[in-house]
Amino acid sequence: MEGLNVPLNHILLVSSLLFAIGMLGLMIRRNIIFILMSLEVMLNSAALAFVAAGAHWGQPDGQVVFMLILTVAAAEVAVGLGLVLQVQKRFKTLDMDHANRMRG
Amino acid sequence: MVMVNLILILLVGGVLALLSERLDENMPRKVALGVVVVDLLYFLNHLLAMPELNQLQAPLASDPSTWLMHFRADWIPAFGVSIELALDGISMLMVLLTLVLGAVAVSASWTDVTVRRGFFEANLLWTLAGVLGVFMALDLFLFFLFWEVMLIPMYFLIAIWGHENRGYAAMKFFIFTQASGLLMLVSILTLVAVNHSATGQWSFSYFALLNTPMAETTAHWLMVGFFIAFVVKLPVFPFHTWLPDAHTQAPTAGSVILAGILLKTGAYGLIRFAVPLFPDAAMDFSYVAMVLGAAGVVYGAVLAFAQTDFKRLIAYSSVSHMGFVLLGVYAWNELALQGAVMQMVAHGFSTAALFMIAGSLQERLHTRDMREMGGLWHYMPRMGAVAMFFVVASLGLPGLGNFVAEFLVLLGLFKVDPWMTAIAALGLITGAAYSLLLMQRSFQGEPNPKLADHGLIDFGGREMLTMAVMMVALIGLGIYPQPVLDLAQPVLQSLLEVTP
Amino acid sequence: MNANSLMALMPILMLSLTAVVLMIQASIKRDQSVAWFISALGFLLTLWGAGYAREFTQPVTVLLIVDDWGLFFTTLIVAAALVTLILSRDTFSTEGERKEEYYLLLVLSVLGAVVLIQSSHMVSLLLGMELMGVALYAMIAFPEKGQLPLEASIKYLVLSACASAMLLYGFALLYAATGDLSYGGIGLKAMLAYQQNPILLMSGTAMVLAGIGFKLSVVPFHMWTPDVYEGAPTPVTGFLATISKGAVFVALTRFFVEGQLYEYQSLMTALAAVAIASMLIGNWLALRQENIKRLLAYSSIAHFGYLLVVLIALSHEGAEAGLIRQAITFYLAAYILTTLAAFAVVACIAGEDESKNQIAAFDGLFWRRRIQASSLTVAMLSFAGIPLTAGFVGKFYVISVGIQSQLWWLLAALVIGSAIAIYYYLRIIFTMTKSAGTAASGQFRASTASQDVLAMLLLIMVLLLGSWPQPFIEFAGRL
Amino acid sequence: MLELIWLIPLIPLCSSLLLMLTAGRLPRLLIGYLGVGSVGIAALLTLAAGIHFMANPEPFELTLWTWMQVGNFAPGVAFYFDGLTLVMMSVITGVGFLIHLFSTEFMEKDTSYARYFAYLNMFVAAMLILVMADNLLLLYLGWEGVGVCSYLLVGFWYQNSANGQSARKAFIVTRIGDTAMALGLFLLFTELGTLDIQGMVAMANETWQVGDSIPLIACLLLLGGAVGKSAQLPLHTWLPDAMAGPTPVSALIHAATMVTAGVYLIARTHGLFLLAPTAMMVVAIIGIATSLMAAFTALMQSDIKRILAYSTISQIGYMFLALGVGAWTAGIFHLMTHAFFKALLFLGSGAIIHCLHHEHNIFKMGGLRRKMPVTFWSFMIGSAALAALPMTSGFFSKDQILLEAYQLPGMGPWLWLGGLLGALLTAIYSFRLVFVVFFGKANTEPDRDTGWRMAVPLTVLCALSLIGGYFIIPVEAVFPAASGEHPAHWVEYVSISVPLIGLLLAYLIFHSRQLRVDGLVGSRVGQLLRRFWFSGWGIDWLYDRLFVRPYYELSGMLKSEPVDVIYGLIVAINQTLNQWLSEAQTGRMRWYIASMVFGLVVLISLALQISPEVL
Repeated sequence: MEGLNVPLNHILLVSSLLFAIGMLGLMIRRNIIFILMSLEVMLNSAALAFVAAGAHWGQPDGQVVFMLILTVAAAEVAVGLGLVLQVQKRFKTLDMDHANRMRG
Repeated sequence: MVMVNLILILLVGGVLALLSERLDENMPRKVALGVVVVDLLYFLNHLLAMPELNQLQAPLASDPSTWLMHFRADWIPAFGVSIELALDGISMLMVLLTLVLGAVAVSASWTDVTVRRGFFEANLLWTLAGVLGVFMALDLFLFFLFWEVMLIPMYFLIAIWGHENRGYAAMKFFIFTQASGLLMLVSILTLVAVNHSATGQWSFSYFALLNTPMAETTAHWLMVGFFIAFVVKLPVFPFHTWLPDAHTQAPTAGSVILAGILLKTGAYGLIRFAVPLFPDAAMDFSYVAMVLGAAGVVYGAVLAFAQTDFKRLIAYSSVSHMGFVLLGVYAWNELALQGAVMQMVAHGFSTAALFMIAGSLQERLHTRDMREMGGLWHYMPRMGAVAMFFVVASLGLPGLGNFVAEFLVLLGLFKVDPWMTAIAALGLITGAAYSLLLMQRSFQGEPNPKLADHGLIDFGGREMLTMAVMMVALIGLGIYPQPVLDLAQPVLQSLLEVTP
Repeated sequence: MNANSLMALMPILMLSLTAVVLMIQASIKRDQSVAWFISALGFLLTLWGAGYAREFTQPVTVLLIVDDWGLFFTTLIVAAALVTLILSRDTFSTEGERKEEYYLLLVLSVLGAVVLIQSSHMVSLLLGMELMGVALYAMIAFPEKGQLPLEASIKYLVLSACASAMLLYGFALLYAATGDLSYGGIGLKAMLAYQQNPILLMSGTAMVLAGIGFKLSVVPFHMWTPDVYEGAPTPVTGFLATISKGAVFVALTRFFVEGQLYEYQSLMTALAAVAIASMLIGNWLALRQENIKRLLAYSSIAHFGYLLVVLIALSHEGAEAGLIRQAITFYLAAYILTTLAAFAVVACIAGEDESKNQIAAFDGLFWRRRIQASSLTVAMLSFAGIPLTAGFVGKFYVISVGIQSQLWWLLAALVIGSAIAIYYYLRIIFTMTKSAGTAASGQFRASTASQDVLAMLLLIMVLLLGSWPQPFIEFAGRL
Repeated sequence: MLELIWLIPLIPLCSSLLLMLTAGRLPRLLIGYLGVGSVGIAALLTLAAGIHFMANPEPFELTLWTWMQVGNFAPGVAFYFDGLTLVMMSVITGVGFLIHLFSTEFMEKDTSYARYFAYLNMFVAAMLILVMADNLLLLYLGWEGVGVCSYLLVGFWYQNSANGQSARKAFIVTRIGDTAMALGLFLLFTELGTLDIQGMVAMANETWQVGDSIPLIACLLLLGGAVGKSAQLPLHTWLPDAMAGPTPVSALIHAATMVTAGVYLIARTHGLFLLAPTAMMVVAIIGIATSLMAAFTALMQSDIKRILAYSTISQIGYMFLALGVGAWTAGIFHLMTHAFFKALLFLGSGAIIHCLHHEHNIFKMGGLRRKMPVTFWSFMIGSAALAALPMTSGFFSKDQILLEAYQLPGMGPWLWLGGLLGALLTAIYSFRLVFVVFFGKANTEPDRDTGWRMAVPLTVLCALSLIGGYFIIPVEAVFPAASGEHPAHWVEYVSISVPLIGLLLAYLIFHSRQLRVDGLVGSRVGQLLRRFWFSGWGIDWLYDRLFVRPYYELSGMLKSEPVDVIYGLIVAINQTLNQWLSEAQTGRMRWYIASMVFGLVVLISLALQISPEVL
């Protein structure tokens, strides 16, 4: 572990940047595929933070949670992509700004 | 148990009335009248059997057994909530008033309700049950419950059988009273919490909560919570604006109950709770309350004068008259309080009768606009004469109950604040102005030939009998109010001892 | 892990078993009514399991805690699931293929909720929440036609995933600060961590709260609520409003209490801001809403605002933890019951016809469908907090707790919010009582006997809980 | 015997109630018998009581029951019977009976015959209660009762809105005074602890010194009631309008009895007024001012009943003058004689109006002397008494007032001069009326002369007007004795001669037309004055601008309920917020995420407000 002795704060900084990028992506992208990708970025930023924190405390829990997050993300995206198919079929577009029939 | 039965009879009676519609369309009103009368007789029967009535003693806050009746059963012990009902002179008066006016209300709606009669009468009876509960409950939780729940059937009465703008009126009525009720709920719960921290006991009982020690600021805020709830119901300027709408839009029976009884729950609440629970705070506040009362007296009268709608005029007159009640309560001496109690009873009759007349006119003319009336005396002399009686009653003619009430209030108030009395006394003049205007625009003046086409039918036996009951009551109160005063006296005396 | 622990997990096991049986059944012969019966049986078994598990209350590993409180909510939620099941049967019988998968999703989602309720660790929280959520996405999008369910589902998915990311990141920060992931562990180490690096701890907690706040749809994480409520099939909306939110709130309470979050004044300020905003904005949004499902969505925002008051009350020294726990129990139970009653009627009357979700479509219901209308009326009164209904006792608790902890600002918002709320609840009642004299104006779907019985049952329970709460209060006090 | 005086108001009351309850279903004859008979019996009983009292002139008290008892406030329904009460009761029942009799003919064609008598009997009952009351509260009951009856009777012909207008004006204007009086009652009770008149006066004399301010305020408040009821400045404006009622009503209520209630009130509470000399001075000044104002106005009127109305106001002004200068007996004496001759005049005018198809304008009459002899002589005698020509009843009473006024130290002679001017004007306008109506050429033909039911009351009242001045009213025990001094003889001569001068002037101007006043009247100043006086010194106009219209405007302004604006604002705020927030629900996912991000930022930044005490 000696070679990889990066301070916790640095990794947290990176992961928070990733998180922010993901969030920004959610806010500015209209295509549902990109939105799902941004979600992946956010979830993975959290996973990164867990790994770093786990390393900081010298516990395996960080890695365990990392694995968990991967599966959760996969599940989310799986359902998400299923929905994307339907969206394409019923809305004839992947632009989420057009999916605003319900409002007010 | 008598008190519980009183409420139960009405509740069950409501269900019966609802069901009886299936037998016959006209059945519900008969059932309703029967139920109210039975309830009244049941109550009277028990009262007459009570030896205490001849020797009234002051009901002590510390000892429920000094009250005329007292009932207590556990309900939600976890909160210290019990079903605690008690009756003293004032509540007894109010219960009697409620039942008598309840019968009047049923009579008033004998013919003018044509749809869903069963549900109508049921709501009427349930409202009465709620009001009885308010007048008898001495557990604050229970009181609050009745206070809120009685509004629901009343809401239905207005919203379903009301006139053209009923939705708005019903909503306004409900929101005003509920919103103010929430403040009272917060006050009640805070009071209970304060009492808990002082005694370590959870209790909502009136007897336990009296004399709760608390900081001056706390008492002030709590008192205001109660005060607002009660004055909204009373109603007092500037919280009165729901009243003209609700009274105008309600069906006749609804107006009768609203004006005759429901408003009195506010006054009752002030006398029973708002002042005795926070005597010092209430006394500090009395000047503000009296200013509001006097303002209400004058403001209500001025607005009544401006109205062209028959019922709206009466509604504003209620605002004016209830101002006297507020003055009476916060002048807080025996004379003024007796006046306030008397006003509650007398106004109940006079306004109920006027609303019934208004309802009869609406039924016959299909309008409440006085500009389309005029000269009705010519077509309906009996109704005219009756209207004249209640109009002069409402303007405070000596010899009728309302005069005794207003005179006592003002007399008591004079000791406290002569200038306020002078302002409130303006209500006597302005009261005459709008009352007589009402008479002038509807029953006097040139007979409107268009009206002849309506085939106007004068008051018949049922209506005259109903009216006669109220006339006799008002005259009785006017020339020999002593029975009422005697009933209230011990109660007021023990209340007066609460304050410094 | 021993036999006792397995007994304690009985509800979870029963649900899992049901799910497995459903899958097997689907692979053998697709049949909707069989699936329905299996699910119903499964839920009943779970109910039994929840009772059975009461003998074995204990923490099961670090992940789950089985206690009376959790078991009570398990029972409540499974019962609610049963109601959803009954409502779903009528709704989905018109759907095309593969409708039995819906029941599988339902069972899985309930399983997620139960795990959530019993979670005592970040991992079980995440698992429960995701299991519940992912199944819900599919349930929302279940109808094969129409754009609304799909739109609702995709919105819910994306936003919910975003919230999950916030939650996860928050836990990552907490983990970084404390080195622990169980609630209790975080609670024990947080104070020390706070003194070393408050920024890490506080921003972590705030992010967790934001993630949970999304699921509870409190302001400003509320925006998805009306759209999802409207778009989802009505039984699913009911599920979302009761089971999902209820379970998340229970989890929040556990995290809040075990993690001792009430010790941090700044967090309480943040939470109070959220509560006040929810109480006011939720009610304002509902004020003139024409769609009853959206209206119920907005009203739920306000209700979770009220519930937050109870949590915040913990921060005060004079607060009685027992009373607060009772208050949460009661309020949640009352809320779930009332919401079920409301959605039962909406599902029955409006069905999946979008236009019938308008309040105006309820015109004259009072005279045509007495039982359904009465049930909806009582539900509205209960939401509005009128005495004799469960909602009143709930509000009574909230106000009492607020007073004890002297949360005057929150109480003021509560009073104002409730006053506003009266208007829109009453408007529904008023609409139903219109057209008293005229013949049938709106065509209402015929209600089946089971729907009537259900409506009646819920009506009676709401009234009973409001008028004779003593047994339940005693029961809740022992939890 | 005196134990039965409660029957006296009760009998008319019962008759009234009976008439009301039967609602006109009785035969007309029976209605007449009931209406007239009940008052007749009351009159007989009064007579009997009077005889009894004369034999043993001791005040008599009778308590029927305690009206209400609240603490030490325990007014009874109780009567007090002394000389003053007797005089008032005699006038009420006696003159009342005659007027009732007269009414049976006057109203015989009216469809609401029963209603008329019901009201009229009710009035008599209320008026009797007023004068018999032992305490101020019961007096107030009678006081308001007569007010309502007056309202009902003025507006008797309700189908004409103008009548209703007049009736309301009458009630409301007097109500203003009544309210002041009620305040006076409050003050007296609060200070003295009783409203029992005798006890109160006694207590007042123990408690207060002459000239104290509280009795002054109390007296002024009571005076407020008195000026309202008795139509004195500044609350006199209702009386001329009240002439809208049937003429016998004007005779009974607005001439003989009710309007003198104010005089009675002050006389009854004179013990109090004696403690407040300033108040008495105010009474005197109001009296003389009203008297002159009304006299000038009467001079210009052309409506026969309005002339009489203003004359009534003027005469009551004399009574107030008498009270103000402490000539209590003279005041009451004038009250009685005035009741006789003014009732006579009103009934006479009623007869004219009845026979001339409801014609009120005197200039459309004329030459009625021959066609209506009974009426003519009634008017002659009545006018003579009104003008206080020597040997008539009016002469004795008015002369006494003037003389006592003269003797008042200080202002006395000035008051006396004013009174003289009034007397001069009285003579001019009353004989102007006689000359215009009964002499000259006939403008309208009466279709009949009066029947016996009209003639008998007129005749009896003629006799009373003539000989009434020789009556001695038994009030010496009630009031403090007069000084008994007599002023210089010239004062008396002047007092006697002034009415005669007035008569002469009236003759010259209105009959023989030897004195031409056209030029004077035609001049600009003359025209102005004429209009000014005709309109009653513009007081109605002034009140209309000062009170009535502003009140209408105020109520019109408030009609839309300004308080609701506040609630409307609250509603509007909520609606606006609802609208803004609803618009924020755009349905766009990206926007929703932005909101969540915003929430996250807010939460974090709030959470980072780290409190130092934890660290």
